[in-house]
Amino acid sequence: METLMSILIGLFFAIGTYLILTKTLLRIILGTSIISHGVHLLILTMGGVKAGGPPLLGFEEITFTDPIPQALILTAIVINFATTALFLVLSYRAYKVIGTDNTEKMRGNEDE
Amino acid sequence: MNNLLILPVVIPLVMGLLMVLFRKNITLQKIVSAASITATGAVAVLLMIQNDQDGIQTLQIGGWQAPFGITYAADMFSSLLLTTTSIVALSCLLFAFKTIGEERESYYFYPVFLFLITGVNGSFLTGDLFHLFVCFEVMLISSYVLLSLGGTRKQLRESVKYVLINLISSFLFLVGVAYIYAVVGTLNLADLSVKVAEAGQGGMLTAISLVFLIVFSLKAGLLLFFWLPGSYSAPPTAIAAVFAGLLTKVGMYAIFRLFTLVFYHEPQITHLLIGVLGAVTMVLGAIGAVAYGDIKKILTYNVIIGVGFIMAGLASMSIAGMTGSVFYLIHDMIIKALIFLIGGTIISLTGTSKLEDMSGLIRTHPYLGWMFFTAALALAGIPPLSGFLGKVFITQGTFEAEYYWLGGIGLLTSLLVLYSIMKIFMNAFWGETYLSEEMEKGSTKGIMVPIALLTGLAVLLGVGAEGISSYVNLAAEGLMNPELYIKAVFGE
Amino acid sequence: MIYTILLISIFFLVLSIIAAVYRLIKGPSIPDKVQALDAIGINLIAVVAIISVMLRTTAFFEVILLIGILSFIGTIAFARYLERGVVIEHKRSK
Amino acid sequence: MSINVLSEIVAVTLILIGCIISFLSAVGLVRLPDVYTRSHAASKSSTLGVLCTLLGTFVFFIFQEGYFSIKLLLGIFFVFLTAPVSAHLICRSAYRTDVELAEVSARDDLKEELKRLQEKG
Amino acid sequence: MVWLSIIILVPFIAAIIVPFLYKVFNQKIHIGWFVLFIPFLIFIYLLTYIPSISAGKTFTYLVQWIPTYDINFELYMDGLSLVFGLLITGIGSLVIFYSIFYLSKEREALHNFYVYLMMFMGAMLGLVFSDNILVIYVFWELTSISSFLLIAYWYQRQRSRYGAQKSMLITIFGGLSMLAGFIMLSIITDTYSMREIASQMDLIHGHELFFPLMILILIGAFTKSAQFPFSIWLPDAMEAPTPISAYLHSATMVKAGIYLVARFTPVFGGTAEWFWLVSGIGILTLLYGSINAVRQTDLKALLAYSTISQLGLIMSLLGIGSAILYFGYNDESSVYAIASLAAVFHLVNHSTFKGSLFMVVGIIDHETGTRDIRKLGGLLSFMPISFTLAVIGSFAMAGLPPFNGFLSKEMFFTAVVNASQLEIFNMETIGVLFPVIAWIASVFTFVYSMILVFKTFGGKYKPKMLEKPAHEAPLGMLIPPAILASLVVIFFFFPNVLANYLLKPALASLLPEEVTAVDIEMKISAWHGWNTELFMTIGVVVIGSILYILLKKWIGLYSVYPQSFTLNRLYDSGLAKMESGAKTITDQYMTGSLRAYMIYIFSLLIFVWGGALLLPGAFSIDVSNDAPVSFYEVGIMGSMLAAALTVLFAKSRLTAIIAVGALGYLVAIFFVLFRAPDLALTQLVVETVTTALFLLCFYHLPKFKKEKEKKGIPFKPLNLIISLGVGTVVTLFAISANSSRMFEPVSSYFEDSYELAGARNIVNAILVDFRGLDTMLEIFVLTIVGLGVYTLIKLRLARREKDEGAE
Amino acid sequence: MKEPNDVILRSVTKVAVVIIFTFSINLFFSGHHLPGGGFIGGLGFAAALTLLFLSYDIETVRENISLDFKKVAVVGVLIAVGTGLGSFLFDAPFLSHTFDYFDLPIFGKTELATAVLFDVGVAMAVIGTAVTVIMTISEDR
Repeated sequence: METLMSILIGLFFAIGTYLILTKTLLRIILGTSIISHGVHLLILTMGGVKAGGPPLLGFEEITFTDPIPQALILTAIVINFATTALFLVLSYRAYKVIGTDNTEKMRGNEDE
Repeated sequence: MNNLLILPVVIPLVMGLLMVLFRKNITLQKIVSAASITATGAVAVLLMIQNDQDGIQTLQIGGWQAPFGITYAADMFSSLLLTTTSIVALSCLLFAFKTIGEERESYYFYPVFLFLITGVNGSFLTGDLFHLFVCFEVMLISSYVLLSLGGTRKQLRESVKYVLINLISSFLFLVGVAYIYAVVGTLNLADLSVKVAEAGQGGMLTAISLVFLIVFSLKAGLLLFFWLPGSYSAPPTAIAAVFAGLLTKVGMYAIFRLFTLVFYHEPQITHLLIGVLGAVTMVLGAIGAVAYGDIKKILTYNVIIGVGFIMAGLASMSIAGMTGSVFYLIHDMIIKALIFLIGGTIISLTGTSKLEDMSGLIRTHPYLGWMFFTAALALAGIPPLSGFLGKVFITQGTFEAEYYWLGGIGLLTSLLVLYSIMKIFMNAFWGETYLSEEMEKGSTKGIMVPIALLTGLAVLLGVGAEGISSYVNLAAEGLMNPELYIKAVFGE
Repeated sequence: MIYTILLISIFFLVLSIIAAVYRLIKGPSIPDKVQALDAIGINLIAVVAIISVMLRTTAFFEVILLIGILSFIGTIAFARYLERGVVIEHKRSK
Repeated sequence: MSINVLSEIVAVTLILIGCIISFLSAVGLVRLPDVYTRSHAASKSSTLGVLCTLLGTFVFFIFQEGYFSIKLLLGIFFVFLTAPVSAHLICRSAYRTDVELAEVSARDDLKEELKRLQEKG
Repeated sequence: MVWLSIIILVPFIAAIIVPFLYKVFNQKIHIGWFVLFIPFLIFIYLLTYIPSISAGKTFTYLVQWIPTYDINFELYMDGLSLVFGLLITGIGSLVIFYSIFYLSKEREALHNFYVYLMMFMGAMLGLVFSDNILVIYVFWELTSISSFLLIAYWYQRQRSRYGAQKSMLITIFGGLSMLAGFIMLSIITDTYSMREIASQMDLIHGHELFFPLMILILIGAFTKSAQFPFSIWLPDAMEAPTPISAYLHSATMVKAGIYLVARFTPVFGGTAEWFWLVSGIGILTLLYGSINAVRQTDLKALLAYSTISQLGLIMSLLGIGSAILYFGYNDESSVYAIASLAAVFHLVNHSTFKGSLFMVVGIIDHETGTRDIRKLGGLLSFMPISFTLAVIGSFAMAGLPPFNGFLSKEMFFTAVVNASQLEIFNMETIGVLFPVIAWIASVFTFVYSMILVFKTFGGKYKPKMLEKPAHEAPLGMLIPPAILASLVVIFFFFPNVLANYLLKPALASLLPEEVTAVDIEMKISAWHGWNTELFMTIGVVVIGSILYILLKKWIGLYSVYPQSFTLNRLYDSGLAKMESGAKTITDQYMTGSLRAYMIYIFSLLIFVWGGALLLPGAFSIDVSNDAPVSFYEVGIMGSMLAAALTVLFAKSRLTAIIAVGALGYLVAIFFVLFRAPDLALTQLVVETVTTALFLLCFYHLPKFKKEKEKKGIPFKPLNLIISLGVGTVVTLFAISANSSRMFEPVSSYFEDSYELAGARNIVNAILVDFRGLDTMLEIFVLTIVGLGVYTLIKLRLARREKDEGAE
Repeated sequence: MKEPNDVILRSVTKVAVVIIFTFSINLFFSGHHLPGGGFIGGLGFAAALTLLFLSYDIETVRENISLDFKKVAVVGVLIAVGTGLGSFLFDAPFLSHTFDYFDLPIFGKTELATAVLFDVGVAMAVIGTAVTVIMTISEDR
């Protein structure tokens, strides 16, 4: 499972990277969001999967899946969400002000 | 247990939040923000004294023993950086009082500024890899907000790049965390150090250390500095100065922490790579610094050079190199903020950042001019100013490690630094005076205080280096002896 | 035996999800895709339910309810957007 | 046959039936010609499928674990409540965005009605 | 001995006080008068040391600066430093006296001038009296900086700034190189103390770094002393006010390099490398300077080149003298000591005659408004005193009796002749070049000395070309050069007084004790018989006079050498090329294009991470511990991949968003599969809210560019390679990390969370308790984002920016 | 074209919102022992508000709930930090939580933990931020 997941995650990274390398801001944001999924799954996978029941006490389970990665991912998800929100708004403000969503036209070499 | 450790994080955090609630009262915000940064500085000094007397201070947050909870640990290195951070932040804040403008003030400039400091302080203090990520994020998010605060074209344009690049680096950070957790199964830095030492830093662990190296390089601007010139020239001066003074330093701190505490077993791979990256950074930075006749560009490329040079000290992995790096790091924080403040002032006076369009300011602004001159010399490491000892010891370190090329590049770039910065001085301050004081676009009213404060410090740090030398020594020893840190974190 | 049946069930569900994903990719119209998303959501509810049974744990019941809620909200948001171009409206009198 | 085994069989059967219904609806989702017809498949039958599955799960846990889950019931209720609304909204938005009806459709009543209204107003 | 530290400190204190004095007194009195006291008193004070120093004593005094690192003002006075100290303060006093008349108190920014000057004087004193090499470096750079400021004293002039920048770049470059050498020395010897370093000579000689560090230190000395090819800064430094040229750029600062070489002679001397470098470069510089001086039309430039040449002379003498260290002391070798003696002697002589010459040139400049030889002429009748002074200075420079220059010149000839007979360091083969070159250089020296005197004072008076009518200078301006000129004469007649009291003690610092302990032939005498040296001198005078008379015939030869190959051009074009090249390089990669930056980042990532995987033991694959895989999981994975690919290939942004939403839901299912209910919940909510946000922002965002044309994402092979690369590295890393789990995770501790934290949900317990601080800062991040979004949308300075632009 | 009305949506929303609110509160409180907690509870709450925004319009909702959500977020974080600062009083390390069991009249044996207070802060911060973001964006034209 872990190996398979690793490959899946790698594919996510590849797809995300490809999107990031395009010029359109929206695609870039989508790319980051795919990579973020990859990252979260990676943390989870690296914590070892399916080693036991959910990390909730009080059920009959004796062994539990490693809870730390889950806690980490939770934090990471929230932070990514926050950053994405900001990035999204930033992009649309940038689009409104600069008048393009093409990052190649946001070089800024021309002096203002 | 020492609850003092959390204060540098909590004071600006709480005060900043309270200031959000009192949005309209700007005077109050000014007072509170200055007071809280001063308080943070006081705590940091207190920590330094405690470090001096009782060694490394730790706080197990929530009372959970390491490695289970989050540990805050302040060794001398951290405490020194904390103190410097407060000074730099205070100066930039004082500068901002006069220059930042009412709109930005009423749109949460001061709170977000404090939040930035929260993140920076947290990063310096934490002893937990993942918490470092969180603190980074606090810092980064605040920097995104500060960078885009005002939403001018240039700011937005550069913010987009800055945010994306940092977003990627955050992802990569998490990737690194995932890998290291898989292999070692812990996040506490001290625990990592113990376990890495126990397992022997084999190929996999070294490889993971390189993962982190890339991540932090991105933040520190070590070779991956492409985002830096743009984003440091976009925001208002006070913000750019605080960025220049603090942001890359946090990344550097992380590299130092990680490669002295955890991954120090294979210096011929990791540290050599750091040295190579540092050398390339210095060279590219120096090339960039001499290339342009634009104040902002010259200054930002100088930031990059500083990064490479400090890393050279780490690459040497010797006590002299560490001492030098600590000295230089402190110096760099102060001096970078200083030259950005003065550079910004020049730009606001003349209304342009092009060197060819300015001339002869020294007649109307002699104090500013001489302070810039002092800063310029300090920046280039001319004795007896603040950069000198750092330069000497870093060079000594690299020579001791027999990386002569590295030390040589460091010295040569410092010449180019001097060349580039003197270009500003000679063009902006010398020459015929065209602008009379009435024709100037801005004024220096009230902003000389922070500039003078930092300049004084730059001189003091050089001439009175003895005053902090014992602290710096302690910091360098701490960096070279990871077991001290480990012992402190795990208690007796 | 029970486990086998559950596996068969989940097999069907996965097939439906794949079908929905097909629809999501194929389209042809945007509402089709939204519908497919909705269908994926609904199917996921069933998947979670079966996994709960398989693992004999009640830990995921919250997830079941939440998927229901959120896929509803999501669908409405999409529908709104498609219809009006705006997700959240200002007062219409203005 | 104890109540335990019986309930288990009932539960699992319900689940299986639910899943098959879902599958059938998915077949509909793939095969039907336009968005309006597909919405029937997607909303009606898959709702039913989910309901069966959830009910099965509910039964399973009541008897096997003695766990009476309000959340499951609430979930069933919620899906029941909202699925038609979402389907309705999707179809409406589809119509409003001028998604073509399939050629096999008998006729478009709403169009005529709207045209009439427009002429009036 | 505490006074020794005070005399160094006093100038610095004065530098701080001067601006205040200026404010108070400038209306009434030239503040130079105040400043004058300082060097004068120090000079007197230093004179009192002569008896004890000449008795062979040395003095030390320790002032702590940074004792932690052994960087202290370890003051040390011996003969060498005393000679320099006297020069610095003596000439300093005269120069300040001169400057009082030279610089008008009404027009000039005197406070700047004297601040720089005091700074320089303090630094110079510190330099010669320090024993700690790092402190030497500190003062060394301070002299460079103050020289920079003094050269650009008239900062409005472009030429001044140019000269200042040039001198700064070159001297600081040398300083840095010297620092590198010093650091190597300190690593080898583990001390910063000059004397301790000298005592570990053998260690240094045997070290592999010996040669590089010697070169590095020599570069420092050569740049400061304007040795070839670093000499180019000195002529441009003549933009400084003339007192400064007299003081810094002929008498003191440029001699710092000489001082350094002298100081290091005991350390490096006696090796072939040192001998050849010092004497070779020195004699080359001598030739270069003297040849170039002849063609100059600016009097100060002429003097500058002459200074270069004279410095080369002293340098070569030091080099030759160092040979003695090879032999150790014996009767035969002691004859080479004469070279060292000549070096120190000429050092003093040069300061006297060159100082007076500069001052005379300053007078000419001051009184006629020009120093262009072509415009000058016939001043003899207007300025007889100046003429006398010029004659004394020039003839001393040319090496004619009865002036001190003759003595040292003769000794120089002796030294080179002796050197050509050396049988070490391959001197037996090419040593003969030494006297030849020396002789040629002397001829040129003679020629330019004559030019200096007779082209300006002789010939026809051309009043139309002068800015103001020539007349004799005020008395105050004549006194300092007169004093120097009288010294020139006095030294000729009583050389041995000087030799006994000053030169020999100074030699003691250069040469081994045995040499100076015995009273060897160190008598300097004007008449030493009809020997080679005297014939050489006569030859110089004869040939020189002929050349001077025929000057017009052969001066054209200079233009044969192409201008574009001169060192100055090299420097200028080098600097310009550096700037433009740097710009080209930087513009090449700093394109401002986000895509380019991302490509750099990802490329480096692939490179480093990929390289890391190649490390031994890094990559491993081990699937034995993997959890089992079910078919339905594979099915969901497939769906996820399909959804992700849909995002990639989506032609419309809505499709992309929907696919992202689907992907998010499927990821949530994976969280369920991996037993992470909390995560699944969070993922679901966050996904939905994110989708809602996307939709909200769509109102403001443009559609995909190609949406109308119904084309998908543009395909770029580079992008594909990079993205596949990133994916591959991440995967391989993940696989090997998974295969090399070394430790049990620490998480088993948390299984007691109910007892520890009263929570059954371990994840929640970790979030709010064990790692509560993470969560605290995480919601803090959220809040900042809330504020950030708010400010981004509400605060729009861009609009105003546009308005302002429109106005 | 005639404006579409939202009668169906609105009537369902009323019911749904109640369910979501209840569920969120449940998630919030069960978080200590079951999946859920402050963050999810808060976001659920925010989701319910979003639903309201979706089916009505901004002004209507704002008339009924006139809170400055930025301040809600800020106060939330302050509460969370406050629970941490409380430990200063007891000379315990920052953010030390404590819990105990009490017999309350109605609820029976109840666990009271400072962690719950922390969670309240989390929830408030989340709600505040989410709603602020959503509202600010939608107010922007």
